[in-house]
Amino acid sequence: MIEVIVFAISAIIIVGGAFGVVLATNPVHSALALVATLFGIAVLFVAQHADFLAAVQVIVYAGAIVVLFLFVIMLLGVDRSEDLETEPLVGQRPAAIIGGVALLGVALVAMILTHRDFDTVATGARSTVGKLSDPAEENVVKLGRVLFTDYLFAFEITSVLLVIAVVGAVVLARRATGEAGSVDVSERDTVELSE
Amino acid sequence: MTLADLHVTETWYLVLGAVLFTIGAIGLLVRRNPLVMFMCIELMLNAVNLTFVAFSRALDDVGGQVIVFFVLVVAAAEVVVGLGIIVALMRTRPGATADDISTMKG
Amino acid sequence: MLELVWLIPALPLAGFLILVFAGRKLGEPLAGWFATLMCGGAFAATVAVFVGLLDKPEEQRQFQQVLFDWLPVGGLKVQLGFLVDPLSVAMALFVTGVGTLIHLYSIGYMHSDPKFSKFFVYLNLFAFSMLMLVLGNNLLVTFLGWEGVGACSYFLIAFWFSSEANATAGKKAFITNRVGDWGFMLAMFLAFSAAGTLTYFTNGNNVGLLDEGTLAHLTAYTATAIAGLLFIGAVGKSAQLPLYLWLPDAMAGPTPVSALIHAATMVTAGVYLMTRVSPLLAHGYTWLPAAIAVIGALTALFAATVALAQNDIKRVLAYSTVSQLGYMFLAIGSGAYVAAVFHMITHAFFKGLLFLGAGSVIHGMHDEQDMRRMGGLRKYMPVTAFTFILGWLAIAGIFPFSGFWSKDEILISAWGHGGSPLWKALWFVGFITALLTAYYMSRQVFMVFYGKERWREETPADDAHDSHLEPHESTWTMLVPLVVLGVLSTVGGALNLPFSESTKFLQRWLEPVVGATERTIDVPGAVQYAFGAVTCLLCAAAIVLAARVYLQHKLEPVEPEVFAHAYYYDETVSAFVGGPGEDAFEETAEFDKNVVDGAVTGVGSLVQLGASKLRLAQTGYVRNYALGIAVGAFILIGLFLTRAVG
Amino acid sequence: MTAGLFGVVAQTDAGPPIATPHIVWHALTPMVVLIVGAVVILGASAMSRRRSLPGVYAIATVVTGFVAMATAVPLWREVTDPNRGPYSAISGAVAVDGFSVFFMFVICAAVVLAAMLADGYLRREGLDGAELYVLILLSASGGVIMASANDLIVMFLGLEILSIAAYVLAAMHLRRAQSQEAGMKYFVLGAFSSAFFLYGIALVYGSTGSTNLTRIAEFATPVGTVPGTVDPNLLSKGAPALLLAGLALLLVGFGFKIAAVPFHAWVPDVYQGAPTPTVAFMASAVKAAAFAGLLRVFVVAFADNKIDWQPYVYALAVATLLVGAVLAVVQTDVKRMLAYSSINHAGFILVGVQAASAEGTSSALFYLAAYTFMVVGSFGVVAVVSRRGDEHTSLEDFQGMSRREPVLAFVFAIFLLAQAGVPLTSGFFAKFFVLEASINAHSWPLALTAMLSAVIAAFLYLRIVVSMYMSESEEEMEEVEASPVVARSLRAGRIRIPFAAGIALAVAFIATIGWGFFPTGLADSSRDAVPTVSAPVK
Amino acid sequence: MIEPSSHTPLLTALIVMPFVGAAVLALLPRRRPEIVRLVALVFSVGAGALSIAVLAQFEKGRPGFHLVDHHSWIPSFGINWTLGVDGISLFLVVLTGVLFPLAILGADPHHDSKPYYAWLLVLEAGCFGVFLALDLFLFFVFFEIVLVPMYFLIGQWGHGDRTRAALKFFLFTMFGSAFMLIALISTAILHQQGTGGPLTFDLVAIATNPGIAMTTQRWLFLGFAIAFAVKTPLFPVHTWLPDAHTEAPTAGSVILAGVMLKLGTYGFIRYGLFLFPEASAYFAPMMVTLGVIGITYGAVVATMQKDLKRLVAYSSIAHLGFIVLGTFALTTQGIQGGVLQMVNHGLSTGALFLLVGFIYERRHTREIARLKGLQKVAPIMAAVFMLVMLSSIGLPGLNGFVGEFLIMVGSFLTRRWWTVIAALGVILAALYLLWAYQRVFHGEPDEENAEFPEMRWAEGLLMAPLIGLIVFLGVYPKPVLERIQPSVDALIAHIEDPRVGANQPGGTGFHQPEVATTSPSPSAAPETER
Repeated sequence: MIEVIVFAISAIIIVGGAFGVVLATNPVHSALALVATLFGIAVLFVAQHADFLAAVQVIVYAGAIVVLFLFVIMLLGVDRSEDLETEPLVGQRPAAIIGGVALLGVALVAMILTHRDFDTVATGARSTVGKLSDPAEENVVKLGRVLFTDYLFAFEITSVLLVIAVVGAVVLARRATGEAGSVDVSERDTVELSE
Repeated sequence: MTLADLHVTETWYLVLGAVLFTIGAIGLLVRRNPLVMFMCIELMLNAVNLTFVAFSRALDDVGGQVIVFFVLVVAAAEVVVGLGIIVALMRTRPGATADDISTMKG
Repeated sequence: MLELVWLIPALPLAGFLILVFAGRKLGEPLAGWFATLMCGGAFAATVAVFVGLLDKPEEQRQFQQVLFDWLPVGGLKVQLGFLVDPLSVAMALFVTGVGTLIHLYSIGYMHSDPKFSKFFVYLNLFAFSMLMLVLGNNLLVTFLGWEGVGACSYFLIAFWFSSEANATAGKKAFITNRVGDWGFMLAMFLAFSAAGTLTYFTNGNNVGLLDEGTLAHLTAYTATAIAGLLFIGAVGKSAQLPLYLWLPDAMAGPTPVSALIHAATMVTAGVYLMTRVSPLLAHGYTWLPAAIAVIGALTALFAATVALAQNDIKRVLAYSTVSQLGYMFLAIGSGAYVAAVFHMITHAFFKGLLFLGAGSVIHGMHDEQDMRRMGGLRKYMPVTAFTFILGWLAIAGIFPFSGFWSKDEILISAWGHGGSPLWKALWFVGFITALLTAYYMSRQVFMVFYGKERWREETPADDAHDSHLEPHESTWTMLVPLVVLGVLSTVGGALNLPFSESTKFLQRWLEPVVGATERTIDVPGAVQYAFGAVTCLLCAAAIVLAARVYLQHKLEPVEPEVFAHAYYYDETVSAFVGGPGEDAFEETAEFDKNVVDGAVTGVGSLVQLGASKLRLAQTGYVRNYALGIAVGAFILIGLFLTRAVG
Repeated sequence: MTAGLFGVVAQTDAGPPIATPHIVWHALTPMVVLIVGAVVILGASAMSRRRSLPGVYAIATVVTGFVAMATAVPLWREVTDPNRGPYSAISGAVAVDGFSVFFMFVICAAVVLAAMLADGYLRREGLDGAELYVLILLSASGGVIMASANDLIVMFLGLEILSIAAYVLAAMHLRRAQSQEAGMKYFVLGAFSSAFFLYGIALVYGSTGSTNLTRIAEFATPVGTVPGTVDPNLLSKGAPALLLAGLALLLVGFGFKIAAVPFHAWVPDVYQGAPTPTVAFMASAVKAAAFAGLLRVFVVAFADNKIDWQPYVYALAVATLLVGAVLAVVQTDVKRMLAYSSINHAGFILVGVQAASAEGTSSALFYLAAYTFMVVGSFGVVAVVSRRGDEHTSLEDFQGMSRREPVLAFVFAIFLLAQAGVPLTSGFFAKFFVLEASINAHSWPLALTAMLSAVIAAFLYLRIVVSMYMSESEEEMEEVEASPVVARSLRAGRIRIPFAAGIALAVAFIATIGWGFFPTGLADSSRDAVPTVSAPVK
Repeated sequence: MIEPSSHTPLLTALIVMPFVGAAVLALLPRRRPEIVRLVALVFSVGAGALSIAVLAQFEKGRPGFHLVDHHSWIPSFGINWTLGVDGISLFLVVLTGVLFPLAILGADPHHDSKPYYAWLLVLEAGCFGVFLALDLFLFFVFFEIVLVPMYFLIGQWGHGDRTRAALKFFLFTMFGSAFMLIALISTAILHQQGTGGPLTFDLVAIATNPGIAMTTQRWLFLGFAIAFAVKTPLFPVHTWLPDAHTEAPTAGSVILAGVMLKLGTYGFIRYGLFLFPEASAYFAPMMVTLGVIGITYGAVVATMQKDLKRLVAYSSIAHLGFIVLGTFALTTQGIQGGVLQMVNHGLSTGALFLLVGFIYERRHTREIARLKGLQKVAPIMAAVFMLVMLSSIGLPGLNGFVGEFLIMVGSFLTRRWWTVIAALGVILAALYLLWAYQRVFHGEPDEENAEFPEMRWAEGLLMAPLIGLIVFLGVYPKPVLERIQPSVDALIAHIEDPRVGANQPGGTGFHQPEVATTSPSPSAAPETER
């Protein structure tokens, strides 16, 4: 009962925020709407016993990524409103909406079919890497255990991803210099990463 | 049927996730500001996160929640690089929209 | 002696090869003498073979000599071999004989021609080919000669190729002949497919097509088909309706060529061939000989009427040749093979003579061929005139010249064929033709050798050219052949005098070959004599008539345009070939370019077009691309879901 | 060592100690070498104040690539040894089998060649710095991860490592607007498709309960063949719709990376705009890695569901073959032509994938290995010819090259003919093996379509050859022959081929021709490299 | 069926020799065209000598493959380097060996001689390979590889619209090969599945024990047939040929007509009749019809051509129609005639193209309308042209006739009415060639042609071997025929073998021969009177 209400409210916030992102003419408004959605999702994480994730969601997404967005918007001064009345690409918008709705449609059909055939949408094997509902352990501990056992390799290689992000940002943010000669490391514009 | 009879099953979350994913996808298709387009991608990734967590609970499996971490990291890395590309782009062509960068075609 | 047969064609071949490489070095007149020598050698060899054959009893007068296997392929075993029998020897004799004379004649006629030696190259090659045709022991060797003489004919007609007309005439001859060859080839295919052999008579392992044993197993249908197809070949080569077209044009060649190839020898190859395969004719349905006879008779009449109105000295002779060849086919159709061969031989004599005489006239008149500009020439070239007159009397069927005997025999055999009234009608056609022949030949003689010297009546404009035109008699090398042929034309009838069996030398000689197929004529001797006499008298009357018209100018000449234009047949065919025919070819070529190749290019353009449309989807807008991905995802999910349970 | 490290962590925690999985280091060495090499180069470039010696980073990258390959050799021996065989490591996240090792070689080879091409290119364009090499190496490590991933999440991460680095690589030439455009397009579309891919993983996870491919395969195996680990009733009814949708979405993600139609639209624009050496890398290593993932997931893990996905891979293959070939016909930019041709090649490899058999997989492996050298060679020539600014890539820029640069023109012609599938080049055998597999799977119409598309594509290759060899008129050619002055002046405008690029082209050339004559070694290797699903965990 | 390798790998040497020559050329300095030419000549003559050696070593009267050279190439796919020669390929090999040196001598590339000769040598190696290969895969490799050198030869040293012609040639042929490759792989795989043995591409192994259903064989045959039809070329896929011929340099035309067109007809025999006997018999009516269409259609279109080379090109279509007719007559005469005619056509059309090349060298035009009266100024060339032309027309005593006659004799046995039409081609051949000859050589030379130089000694020497062979084969073809015969008889026996082929080769209706023809020693078997 409570969960229904929570779900309903969160869903409204999430969807509303999502529409906000898409429909706001000013990118700053879009970013703020995104925050709303992210918060709504965090709430639903909590509702599904993913407390730690909810916290990370708020901190990393709302706290870092959206801030980064806003930072770039300000940096580039692109906070001008976008004219959403016109669509320069003929047919793009109706096609996008039809295509999107169709995509949603097939996704729903898939769920309905699965539900019809199997009485559940989650047909998978249960608790392959660890029981979520095991009361003996904290959620964080469970996550930590799985992260360092079953997903150890994945965890390790995320570091490569981050290195790439750093190098990539460095490369891209560097000013295009003259025809020849390399740019000194000290002169590089760097973008701070909030990790 | 009362509200009390209703149970929030994973299907609800899945449907919500699908809706969110769709909105994100449509957003990317209709918006011209590259930054907003990136936000739409974030919406899609969050929709997937929601789906993972929902499955995680339905399957009683920790794995689904752990995956969300990785998605977060990927999202962060993507945003960094994506914004880097936009910054580089906007420097030479301030105020460019996604439709403006279309010199190569055919 | 018989083993010498290979020498007969080998000598001209050697002559040809030597002249090809050394002809120019030998030069004039040595090359001509050499060629003549080779042809004369062939004649000598033929005589030797003839003597050898005479030595044998009649029933053994057949000898085959195989040089090597030519086309040994599976069941097909074609040898390069010679067949010596009375027929082939008879042919070879007059081919080499007349050939030698014409070689000799050519030495004079081709005097000072820049391509003197080349002419003899061709002549020797022709002699070789003709002898292969005659002596071949199977259809394919005959065909080798058959095509060879065709090619030589082409070379020689187009000998003075600088003039387009000559070149065209040569081409026309070759191609028209090829139409006939088509039939010849099909006949060979059919013979092989039906009997498994192309050889005439059994020889070692090779079964003979014409042997009774083989024939007995052939259906009448097949035999008729083979013979009929061969007849198509004969029609082409012997210039019968409807393929005679090339022969009048072939007069573009040097006159000795006309004499040798287009009168005496090559054109009679068809008659030889039909005689050779007479067993097939006899074995087949009877409508085929009748058809042959009809075509022969019609050709004879047709050509004779056309000859009435020709003014070119050689064209008259050409149509006359066509007409006489028609006679021979009438004989073939009537089953009178001996008569056909007889007429062939006498015709070779007198027509060769007439052509050579005409050549002498042309030579003496400095290449003038129009009879309207001749006249009274007998004073200037007496030998030519005299011999020409002998030939004239022979062809006109005047007793006792050779033509009388042979022509008479043909007419008798048509009359006496019996059966349907058709044969009587054919006889009548032949009879009328005989009268016409006497008439137009007289016309020619009178126009050329008698009357006013019209060549003096030149327009002043031509004075410069004609002032020194003085007809002159030819050199002795040209006259000797004339004389010899004149004699032969006169006495040639002695070969086969109808008085008694013992005087029918030719018939007796050919007995082993055609005896079984020759039709016996049951016309009483008295009737035969009567016919001969009447024909001869009426021919004489025709001559008189001609004299009234062309000598005494008492009567208006009847030379309708339709005759002069040969019933417009040639024009019609030419117009068709040059008009709709060429158009159709052109259309086909256009079809190839536009439709067939166009389809190919079309596919290419289609790909290009598709690409140019498809590339519009590649707009350059990243949002369009993303839409593509989204739609693709939708489609893929949709497709995958079709496999969902239920 | 690692175990000890994690052990320390565990002790400080309240919960029970975490039993970290054994890490089979030697199986990871090639990947680690690539990453370490990248980090070392990055560090060195950051430390050095002065401009480094020319080519030092390129040399370092090449050395790194070779070391990685060298360390892969014993690994190859191990996994192809019938007594030892393939296995999966680190909690089953990594598959150590011939398949992954094969791709290590292919990707490292691409790295080495691309680095050699990049050296001269970067100097010419005034871009010299270490970052490109670092990114190539890191991207390659992502590719290796993808190829050896036995877990969808690992595969996703590998894909992202590979891709994000590639986005940066595409946008690297900052002075070129086209390069930025390429980076932008690549990034937006890449991220978009990644989201689909991820969604697909989520659905597969929900439908099977795991992201581990081994477990997924066990789950997907119909009841009766392998003792089911889950409720047998579930699968007796067939694949759940959500699993199918997930598969479809995975296919979207892979389809994007391998440039399958209709997910191909980025390819021409990116290939045209991106710096040419990085295009060479993308067309070879990135494509190879993406195919590795596709093969591993579909052909291996979902082998028993092949009736579910085969028809749609079939459809993708047909569309890819035809669109790639047809659109290439009307292009005028050589890089764009090669881009479309790479789409066509992707279609060919999809034909091998579609066969869903060991033969199909091995043929795809052969194709990828052979194609790597062909395409690196082709783009290498373009990189050399494109001149300063990377601008001269239109067809006209190649006109008369046979006279100015006979050797380069000949080499390029061979690469092009190899791509067209002319015998006695590796490209022919690549096509042959793929067709063989396809026909063995009774997909005759597909095989025929592939060949017909090859005919259309041949037009494109020949157009370039025409431009190089046959553009001058007859008279011009004779003139040049006759007059040494003209010939000399023509030769004056010669292109300078950088040393390293020359070596790279030579290597690619030798490989292309060599495998064209003697494909046995590579064919056997690709056959040995066919992965199996149930590898024991080590 | 495959005998062990012979002691000397003569056939391998035959292929390797020109290839090595090309490699050597590539290493020579490009500034020395005369050395380049010499080296090219040495290697092509060497290959020619080797081909003569093959002829000398060939054991007369033994069917099957001689001088077999067998090495493993790609063992895992059952692909082998298997070479062998039998009566059917023997003279094509010799023809190739003879024609290449002549083509190299007969025309000057004018520019870039080094790559020109190198490509020619590569082409020679490829042509040898096609004729010698006894492995489906190997065959295909060579069949395809010859495209490349020819493409470059046309495109780089050709005339006029050469680029387009080269492209058309390449794509057209590749289009056909696409079908063949699919069919070829399918054959091997189905053979493997049908017999349960290992995968093999061995021609003899597959042909003698196909293990493939008859209906499937028909489809496979069609796949091969499309490739061969394009290469031959047959109507309606012939349109690449006139373009390629016209724009190709002289040597290219000579080789294209002389050797490369035979790849198609040879393929029909080796990979049509031998590999799929039943299907060949099944499709024989179609193939024969196409052949006959080619004969008449090619001739008609040739007649109206304004370009001398184009005319000869269309005449090739007609001639190759004859070869197809003979091949699919499925009789010993037809096939032997077909094989012989391949050689004949190579000689006569090769010679014709050389002659047209000589004319082009002098006048820089091939347009018939611009040539006139050449016989007057160049009688020797005219005579040579005439002889070659007569061979092409099919005059008895020259080689062309022997082939055509055998073909039609053979085809008449099984395809009577087709042959009747085909024989019309003989008339048409005379028409278009004589007309062309008349326009070019007859008449009075106009100003442009008055200075036309006579044939040079070198050119004459070049033509001499061709002319010698033209005459020799016309007069005494027995040495050739008796080497072809055992192989063809074996082929016929193979077709009639109920285990692999049709019971009756011509048994699809129509006319059965009234007399048995395929047995080695037939007699004039009696025809039953009805």
